[in-house]
Amino acid sequence: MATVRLEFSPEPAHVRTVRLVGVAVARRAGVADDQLDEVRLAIGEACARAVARHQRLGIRDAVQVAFSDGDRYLVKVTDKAPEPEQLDGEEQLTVDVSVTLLQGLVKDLQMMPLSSGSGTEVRMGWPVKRRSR
Amino acid sequence: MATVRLEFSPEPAHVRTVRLVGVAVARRAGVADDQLDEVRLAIGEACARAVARHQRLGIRDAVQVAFSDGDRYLVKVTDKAPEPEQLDGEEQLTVDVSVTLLQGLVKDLQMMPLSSGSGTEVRMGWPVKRRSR
Amino acid sequence: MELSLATRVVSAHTVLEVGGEVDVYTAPKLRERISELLEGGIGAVVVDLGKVDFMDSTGLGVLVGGFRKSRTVGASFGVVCGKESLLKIFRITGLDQVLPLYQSVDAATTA
Amino acid sequence: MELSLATRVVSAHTVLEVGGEVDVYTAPKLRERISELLEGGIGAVVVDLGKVDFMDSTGLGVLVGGFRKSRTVGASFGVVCGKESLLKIFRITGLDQVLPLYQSVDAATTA
Ligand SMILES: Nc1ncnc2c1ncn2[C@@H]1O[C@H](COP(=O)(O)OP(=O)(O)O)[C@@H](O)[C@H]1O
Ligand SMILES: Nc1ncnc2c1ncn2[C@@H]1O[C@H](COP(=O)(O)OP(=O)(O)O)[C@@H](O)[C@H]1O
Repeated sequence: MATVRLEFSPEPAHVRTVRLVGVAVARRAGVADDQLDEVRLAIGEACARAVARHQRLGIRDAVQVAFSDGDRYLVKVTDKAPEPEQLDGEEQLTVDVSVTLLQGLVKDLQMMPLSSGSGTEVRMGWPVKRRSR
Repeated sequence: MATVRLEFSPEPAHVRTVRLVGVAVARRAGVADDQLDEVRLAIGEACARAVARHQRLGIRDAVQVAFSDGDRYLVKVTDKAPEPEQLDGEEQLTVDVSVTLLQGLVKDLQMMPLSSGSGTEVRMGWPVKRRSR
Repeated sequence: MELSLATRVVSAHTVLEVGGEVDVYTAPKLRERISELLEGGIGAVVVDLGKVDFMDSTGLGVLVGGFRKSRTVGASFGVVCGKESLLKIFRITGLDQVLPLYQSVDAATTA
Repeated sequence: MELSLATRVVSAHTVLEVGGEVDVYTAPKLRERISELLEGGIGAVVVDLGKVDFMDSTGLGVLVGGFRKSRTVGASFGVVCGKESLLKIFRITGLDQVLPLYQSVDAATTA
């Protein structure tokens, strides 16, 4: 079960907020301190990607993010955008750099189309330290 | 339309996260800087109240928070708990202090039972500065 | 920042320095610490909120609880709070009339 | 902290000091500023990331865009980045091989 769920209108201004939440929940979940920069960046990238996908096609639906703790810290970012026809040079560069960065950053990463309807899902996981409860 | 929606499992640890989000969204929405402390405290109180209501009765459902900007910055905190039978002295004190604080802090405040099902809704609003867009 | 707690002794008072955020999550740790001090037979406790950045009603409740307990055990109890932003929440809830508030540790320990 | 931008001149180079967070929200302001400098006929631009706490791929894209534009207008273009945490994202994306990166403003302005 997700510990925290967040939905936000597809505006760049909210991505920072999601990073804040993602790091705060990660810390509580027991993710190691030296991984928090990576968590911050990866969540930011996944959300920036989702916002860009919505904005390119004028989709007003919210982007959804779910944060779950447990054996691992799991973050899922869901967009609702169909694949765009054609990107211009700078857009394509940004997409490529973003995906390269996510893949280089996060070992436990999955990016896939939604099983029903338009959109994609980015799933990321990080180990957590055992905590005394 | 809500700009950001957040759902969290009823645990005290998440209340701080919601405060972070509430202040971040308030800032973007154009709430005056000198009101942000009040926003932080009020959102924290409303969420702490919701968490306590769920925990007292062992309700595992998520607490929901919606943040909307527009002419005013609106925050809505929703719990799913029926009214508890009887509170012990310290619990009652905490409830009283919490409500007194919310009422003293937030001019634009409504607390009411949900129109359907068990639970209550706390609605709070703050003015926003006109922004150049 | 989360809660920080440290004690020192000033003129025969045990001063509990509280720092960071006292909220619904961290307040139980503060309650526990105050209880420990009072149950451990300390006769004069001063809770110094000087380094507190944020406090909610749960924190207020813990202070009222500590004050009540101090009476039960016959200890003196004071709260140091000089910050306007924090004093405001004592005033709104009327607890500035209930709790023995001081502007400084000096004032609390010489009271 | 949000984005901060300031310029100063060091040995005939215009150094754009960037501070705070360069992300999908703030990067357009950085892009605009770099364009202004290059379109304003400045012949040597150094983007100093020394005070940047956070940068995402949008920020990287803006730097690549600035570098390309500098070639179009025939200006020199350098990026100062000494922080390991930031260098990492240049390396992961291979952009450390594309962009002229320097360890310090001194190194960038005497290059
Ligand atoms: N704003 C408030 N909300 C709830 N209770 C309050 C408030 N202000 C004062 N009190 C009450 O003040 C009392 C303080 O306790 P105590 O000092 O033992 O009693 P006394 O006021 O007789 O000295 C508590 O019983 C508490 O319920
Ligand atoms: N990780 C990467 N992801 C996407 N594009 C990259 C990456 N690394 C390098 N590039 C490409 O490097 C090029 C740099 O541009 P430019 O300097 O004009 O070309 P050149 O490499 O011929 O000097 C861009 O075209 C950009 O697409």
